Parts: sequence; structure tokens; C-alpha cells
Amino acid sequence: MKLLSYILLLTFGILLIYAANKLPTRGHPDNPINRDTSLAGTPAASAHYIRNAEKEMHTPNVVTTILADYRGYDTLGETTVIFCAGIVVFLILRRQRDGSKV
Amino acid sequence: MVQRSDSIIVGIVSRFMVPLIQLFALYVIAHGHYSPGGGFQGGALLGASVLLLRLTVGEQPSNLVFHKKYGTPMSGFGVFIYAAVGVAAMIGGGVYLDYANLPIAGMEPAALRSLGILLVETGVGIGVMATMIAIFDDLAKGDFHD
Amino acid sequence: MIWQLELIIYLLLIASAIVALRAKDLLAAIVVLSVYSFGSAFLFAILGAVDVGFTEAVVGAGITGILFLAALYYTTRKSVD
Amino acid sequence: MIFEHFPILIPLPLLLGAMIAAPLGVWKRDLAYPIALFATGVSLFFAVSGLIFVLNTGTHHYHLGSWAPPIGIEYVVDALSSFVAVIVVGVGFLVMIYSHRSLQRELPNKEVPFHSVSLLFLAGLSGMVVTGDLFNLYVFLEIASLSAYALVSVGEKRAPVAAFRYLLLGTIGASFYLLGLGYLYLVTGSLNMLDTAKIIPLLQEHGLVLVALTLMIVGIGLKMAMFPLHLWLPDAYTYAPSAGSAYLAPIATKVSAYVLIRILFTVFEPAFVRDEFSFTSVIAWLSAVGIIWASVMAIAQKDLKRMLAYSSVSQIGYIGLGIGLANPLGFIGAVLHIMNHAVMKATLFLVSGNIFYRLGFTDIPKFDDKLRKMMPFTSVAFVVAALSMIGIPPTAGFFSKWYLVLGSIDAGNWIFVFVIALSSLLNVVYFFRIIEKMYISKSKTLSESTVEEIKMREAPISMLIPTLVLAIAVIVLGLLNAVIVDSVIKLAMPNGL
Amino acid sequence: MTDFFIGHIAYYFIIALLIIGLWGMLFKKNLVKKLIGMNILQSSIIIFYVASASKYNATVPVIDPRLGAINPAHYINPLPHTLMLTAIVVSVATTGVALALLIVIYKRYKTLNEDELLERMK
Repeated sequence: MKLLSYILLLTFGILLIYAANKLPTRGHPDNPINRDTSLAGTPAASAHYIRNAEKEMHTPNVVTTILADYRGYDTLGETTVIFCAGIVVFLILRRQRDGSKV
Repeated sequence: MVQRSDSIIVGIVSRFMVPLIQLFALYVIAHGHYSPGGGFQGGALLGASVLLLRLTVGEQPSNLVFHKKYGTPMSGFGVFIYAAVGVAAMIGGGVYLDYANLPIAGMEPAALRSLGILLVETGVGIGVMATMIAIFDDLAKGDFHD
Repeated sequence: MIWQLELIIYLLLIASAIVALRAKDLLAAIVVLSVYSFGSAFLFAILGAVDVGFTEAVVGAGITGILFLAALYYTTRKSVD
Repeated sequence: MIFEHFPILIPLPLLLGAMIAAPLGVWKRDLAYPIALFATGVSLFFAVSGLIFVLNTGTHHYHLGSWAPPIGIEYVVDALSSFVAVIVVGVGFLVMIYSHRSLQRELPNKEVPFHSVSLLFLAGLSGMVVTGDLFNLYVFLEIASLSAYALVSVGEKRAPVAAFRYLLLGTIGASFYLLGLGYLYLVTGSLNMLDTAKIIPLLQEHGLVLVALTLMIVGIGLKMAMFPLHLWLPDAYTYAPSAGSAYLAPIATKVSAYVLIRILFTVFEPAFVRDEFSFTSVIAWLSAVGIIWASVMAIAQKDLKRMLAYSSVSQIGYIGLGIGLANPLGFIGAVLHIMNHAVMKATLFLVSGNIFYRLGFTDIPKFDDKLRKMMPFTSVAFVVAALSMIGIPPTAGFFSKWYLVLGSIDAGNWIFVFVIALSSLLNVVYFFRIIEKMYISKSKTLSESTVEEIKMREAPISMLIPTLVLAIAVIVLGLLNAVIVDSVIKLAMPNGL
Repeated sequence: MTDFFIGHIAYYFIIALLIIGLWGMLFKKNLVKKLIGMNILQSSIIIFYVASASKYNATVPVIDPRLGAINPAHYINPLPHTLMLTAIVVSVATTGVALALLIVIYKRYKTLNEDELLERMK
């Protein structure tokens, strides 16, 4: 059984390496993630961010603009995840007694 | 509670370090527009500075900096700032989180967006700081351990 | 992107990951995990992701380690594997 | 005017409610529950009005931060997502009403954070449902998962261990999803679902897309407890507190099933996953095995909640089978079963919570006819839901199975028809065992332990009403199934199915 | 060939890290070790995203408008960085929750070893 799991793990690794060989070569400007438009002709996000971030929100750090504005809703979710972790630890480890504040 | 350190050197050095870390953290939050950093990193640094005090000088003195009973309310408040900025944009006539429609008169959209980013990052900073401290306090001294 | 330097850090990361998983003392394992985090923060800085590197340095090497320590204080340091 | 914003207004009240309920609850304990109930009510109102709006005017796109899709995040509310959102928030609302008294009995000193966490749980699930962005889905998946671990962990006995296991497997699932998304993003350059769907057919090389799809399906499958990946589910549902399992069982896995539908049929084309690479038939066969295996396991269980947990695995198999058939009738069956199973399983878990509230145990061998005399309404609700699980008309469960059978026949696969029939028989075995104990067998243990006169001691009214509402819904939804299929699910049919 | 090698070799190391993390999660008996494995797994995926975003002859995505016309080829792709900030936060949140669970488990069963845990749960 343990041997089977190891084989499964190795197979998984080989599958991933097979996939990694087919990935676009790292660092070229014409990789799909770096292009100006996608294959379907829709605008690609990253190039738009780099071109317009400074103009649209007076903020040179592109990562900040994406984090807080272009994809701001993700960051709301991210902050909620942290808040959620806080509440969850509160739920697991604290008891609220009658009459007393926590 | 995790035992405080008995070494005087550790105590004094950490007392000296904490204000510097906090100053740097505030800089990181406020300067996130121009350089690496932002609400999350700054908040985590602020949290880490309080955690350093909790570890070195003990619970009572560090409660003066940030009392443990504020952990959960402040984390809720931080996230609430973020969500409320989005709602304010909705009240201003835009869609959710559209900072260009924040109801503040006399600012062009780009400046408003910049301001919105700052507000949001502040919320994230407060939330992350308080949550980190709250998680540590619960792990180190929840009522569970009674 | 200096790929030779990158490779050295990958080797360091793999080594520290294995050490962290094999250490019998959990405190040591967590310290090595912090080393791992710090290595990956350095890697992010090389790859041009300064924000991610900053965050990883603060969170991975700082907060995660502290949380692990706080939990270990109430559990046990020993591990059989 | 405010209705233009309804997509964001489905998860937002829940998030805001959680943020407000926790601090105020720390200050004054009694405030948490009304806030939670109010927030869920507001969210339910917008979910229902959103469904009506969508059915009248068609799909609604909501660009968060007013950035058009490939640049920003969009919320897409079409017939399918608004339908699932109504189910999620609706069942969540009823369980929220129910959880108050149940928590006062089981976790008296953890009420406030529990309400806050359950709000976050509902917010995460409803966010997953309405989002149109693959990475945003991951974020909300994590919110829902973290709160789900917590809902499990506060139970008795082995609950923390079950929750820890759930956490490890759930994290593996989320990581696989993220890795698959990374592969997909590297070849398409887009994170938006509809945008990605446009790009994928134009790609020259399919090997990478296949690996990405496999990783995403395995990840979502872990969250959904698809057959060989269900290992976390029985323990988690068994040891969670009654309110926790009542939240988890009906909706958590269903939303993952919905995500699976989205990925297979919206991001990828049905023709791609069905004809070119037979992903869907793998899912269908695994589900078929899972249906039988989990039904057999359910027969062997002695604890009511554990039996219901295994029955959940088997019912998720039905949904997987419907998705795997990848034809219109199978799709209708799967979506209808998402709704039916949410309602039926919610009823059953609420019933088991009611029994636990009064008796303090849920061991099946200890049940006898005194239980029925003590709790007549709960027993009736149990019988209705059990009949629906078995698939007896006119209860809701019959119709989804009917569509699944039609879909199997349509696909020319008689083995699946046989599987569905066999599993219905197995369902009869394990539910009639309990009904027999409740209605026929003369009392042994219960009567001996208490000599007092048998009198009615139903669960409190705030726990009984949601149970009965859900039990009535089982029948009403069964009678209305033609309306639901015609006016909602047929509109939700993906292109090219 | 060398171009391909340099462009892909990082992925092999990342996959090795991922497999090490999975191995730790699945085969280590100590629950803290499982958590360490989980951290390694999550960070390997973060490294995967960040590594795939890197670009030759490009600089960090902080734009100086005084440098004239902005060419996206001169700046590293910022979107994966943003996504990974979120993923880091998720990973620390998960770790916090898991540690809370560990404390409860230790309180109830006085062990963190999986075999002993299964023994004591009977």
C-alpha cells in the first residue's frame, strides 16, 4: 500500500514534468501572459496594467495598483481570509463565559 | 503564556527595536504607492513588533502597547474599512470598489483612485495587524488553556 | 534574472525542505523552515518580485515561525520521524 | 436602482455581517445572532430578486471597480449561478434560524464566533457561485474552506482530528486547483472564465491544457468529495456539531459540484471534455462506483450522522454521474439533484440535530417507537426526506433520479441505469431500517431507561420550524419540478451540450 | 537547446519541491511535520507563479514616468506577483488555523503522532 502511494506520487511528478516541458519558455516577451492581446483578440491584463497604471491612478508601483484597485476585490477576499483565520482561532481556542467579556 | 525572557539584553534591545519597527511599518503602508510594500506587509510588521514585545518583555507591559482584548474587534474593524470604502463608492454612484466615484468633491478620478488605494491599504494594515496579534494571543493564551 | 544564482537557491531550498521534514527536533525543523522561507524570499527578490519577497520575508520567516513556536510551547518538541 | 448591484449584494451583506457580528458579539453576546440572521435575510432577499431579475432580462455582468473583464474581476449572474445562489443562501438562512437553540445546547460558550464563522462560510460559498473569475474563485474557496474546517473542529470527541484531516486534504485540493490554474494561465494569459473559454479553442497544443484541467478537477473533486477523494467527509460530518454538519452537508459539496460544472462546461467546451478527451466519462464511471460503494458503507453504519455522511458521498455520486453524462438530460438531472439533495440532506441533518437535542445520542440501534411518540413532527419530516432520498414520487428526489435515468438511456449506457436502480434499493435498506425502528419496533432501551409516561417532547419551535419548512419544500419542489426545469435549468444549459 | 534548458530547469526544481511537500504531508507521521510539508507545498506553488512571471532584460514593476514611453517588455509581469501575495496570506491563515487545531488535539489526546493518535481514539 505504501509502495503504491510512492508510485502514485512519482507518477504525479512525472506528469507535472511532462506538462512543464510544454510550458512556454520562461522570460520571453511574447509569451501569452506577456503579450498585449490574447489569442482571441481580447486585451491581455498585464500589459494593460503596466501601460496605464501610472496614468490612471498616479501610483508608480504597479503591484499596488493591481492589488488595491484593478483586482481590489481579490484583496478584499484576502483580508477576509485573514480575518476569517482570526475568528476561526477565536472559535476553536476561546470560551466566552457568562457575564464576562471575552 | 509563553515565558518572557529573563535576559536584560534581550529586553532592552527589543524595547529599543519596537518603535523603529513600527515607524518602518507605517512608512511601508504609507509609501506603498511608490515602493514595494503596502497594507499587508506593513500590517504584518506592526503585528510582528507587538509579538516581539509579547515574547520578550511579557504580557503585562505589552498589553500597554496593544491590549489583547482589542484583537478581534480591531480585525473586524480593519476589514470593515475596506468593505465600507467599496460601499461608499456605491453610494457615490459607481459600482462596488470603484474608487473614482468616492463621494469626495473636487478631485480628479486618478487622484481619487490614489486616495482610495491609501484608504484601503490602511484598512488592510489595521486588520492584518490586529488579526496576527489575535491569533498569537489565542494560540499562546486562550481560555482553552485554563 | 540570473539563472546560475537562481539554481543555487533552488538547491538550498530543496536541501532545507528535506532537512525541515527529517529533523527529529520540531524546534529545529521550524527554524529550518524559516530558513526555507527566507531563501524563497531571496529568490523572489532575484526574480524581480520585490513585493512578494518582502511579504514572504515578513510572513514566512517571521509570523509563521512565531505562530509555530507558540503552538509548540503547548505541545511537544519531539518527533519520531 | 439598487437592484443593478444585486450580484455584489449577495455575498456582501454576509461579509459585513460577519465583520460586525464578531466585535459586537464580543461586547454583548446577544447581538450576534440577530445581526447574523438579518445579514442572511438581506442576502437571501437579493439572491431571490436576482433570480427573478435574471429570468426576466437574461445574464447580468457586474464589473467590480468598473474595470472590464480581462482587466478586472467580474461577477456573472446567469440562470445557473443565481439558482445555486438561492439554494445556498436559502438553506443557509433556514439553518441559521435553527442553529440558535442547537448551539445554546451544544456549544453555549462559543455562540458568537460560530455565528460569525457561519456567515463567512455562506459568504465564501455565495462568492464562489457568482464569481466569473478563476482566481477570485480560489480566494472565496479558501474563505469557505477555512470556515468549514472550523465548523467541524468545534464538535465533540474526535472532531479536531477530523477537522485537521479535512484541512490537510482541503489544502491539497486548493493547491492543486491553484497549480492547474497556473498552468492554464500560462498558456492562455487570462484569468476570466469567459475570456479563457474564448482562447482555449484557438490553442495549438492541448497537452498542457489537459494537465491543467486534470489538476483543477482533482482539486475541486477533493473539495466536492468525489468518489475516490471523499476520505475526509464521513469523519467530518459525523463529529461536527449538529449546526455545523447542517451547514456543511447540504451546501458545501454542492457548490464545489457547481464549480465543476462551470469549469467543465463554461471554461472548457462540452465537446472538448466529452468527445476529444473523455474526461466526463471518467467522472461518470468513478461516480457510479462511488454511488454503490458509499451506499453499501452506509448500510454498515450504526450512527445516524455517519450513515447520512456516507449517503452524502453516494448522492454526490449522482451529481457527478449527471455531470459526467454530459448530455442535456444528465445536466438537468445533476442541477436538479444539487437542489434536491441540498434540501433533503438539510432536512435529514436537522432531524438528526433535533434527535440529538432531546436524546443526546444518534445511535440507530437505540431508536424505537418512543422516539416517534416523543417527536412526531420530526419523525414525519424524517420519513418525507427518507422517501425522497429513496426516490419515491411525488417527492423531489424521484425527479432528479428520473432525469438521470433518462440521461443514461440517452447516452446508451444501461449500466448507469442499473446503478441508479440498485442504489435506490440500497437506500431503501438503510432508510427503512430506521423508519421501521421509529414506527414499528416496540420500545426497548428508551422505555427502560425512562419509566415516566410517554409524552410529546418536541424540539424547540425555532428548531422545528426550519425542519418542517424543509420537509414541506421536499414535496413542493417535487411537485414544481417541471416548472423549475422549464423556467430555470433549461435557460442554464451550457452552449454545445 | 540551452535556451530551453535555462527556461525550464526552474520548473523541475519547483516540481521537486512540490513532491517533497506532498511527501511530507502524506507520509510523515507527526502532525507538525505534515504542516511543514503543507507550507512547502504552498510555497512551491508560489515560487512557480513568480518564476513563470520573470522576464529577460526587464526590471521590477515600479514605473518611473520620467523614463519616457512605457514598454511592457521592459517590466516584469506584475499580475502573478499580485496573485501570489494573496496566496501567501492564504497560506499563513491556513497555518494559523491548523496550529489552533493541533493545540486542541494535543490537549485531548496528549500526542501529535498519527499512529498513537489512531490508537488513542479507539
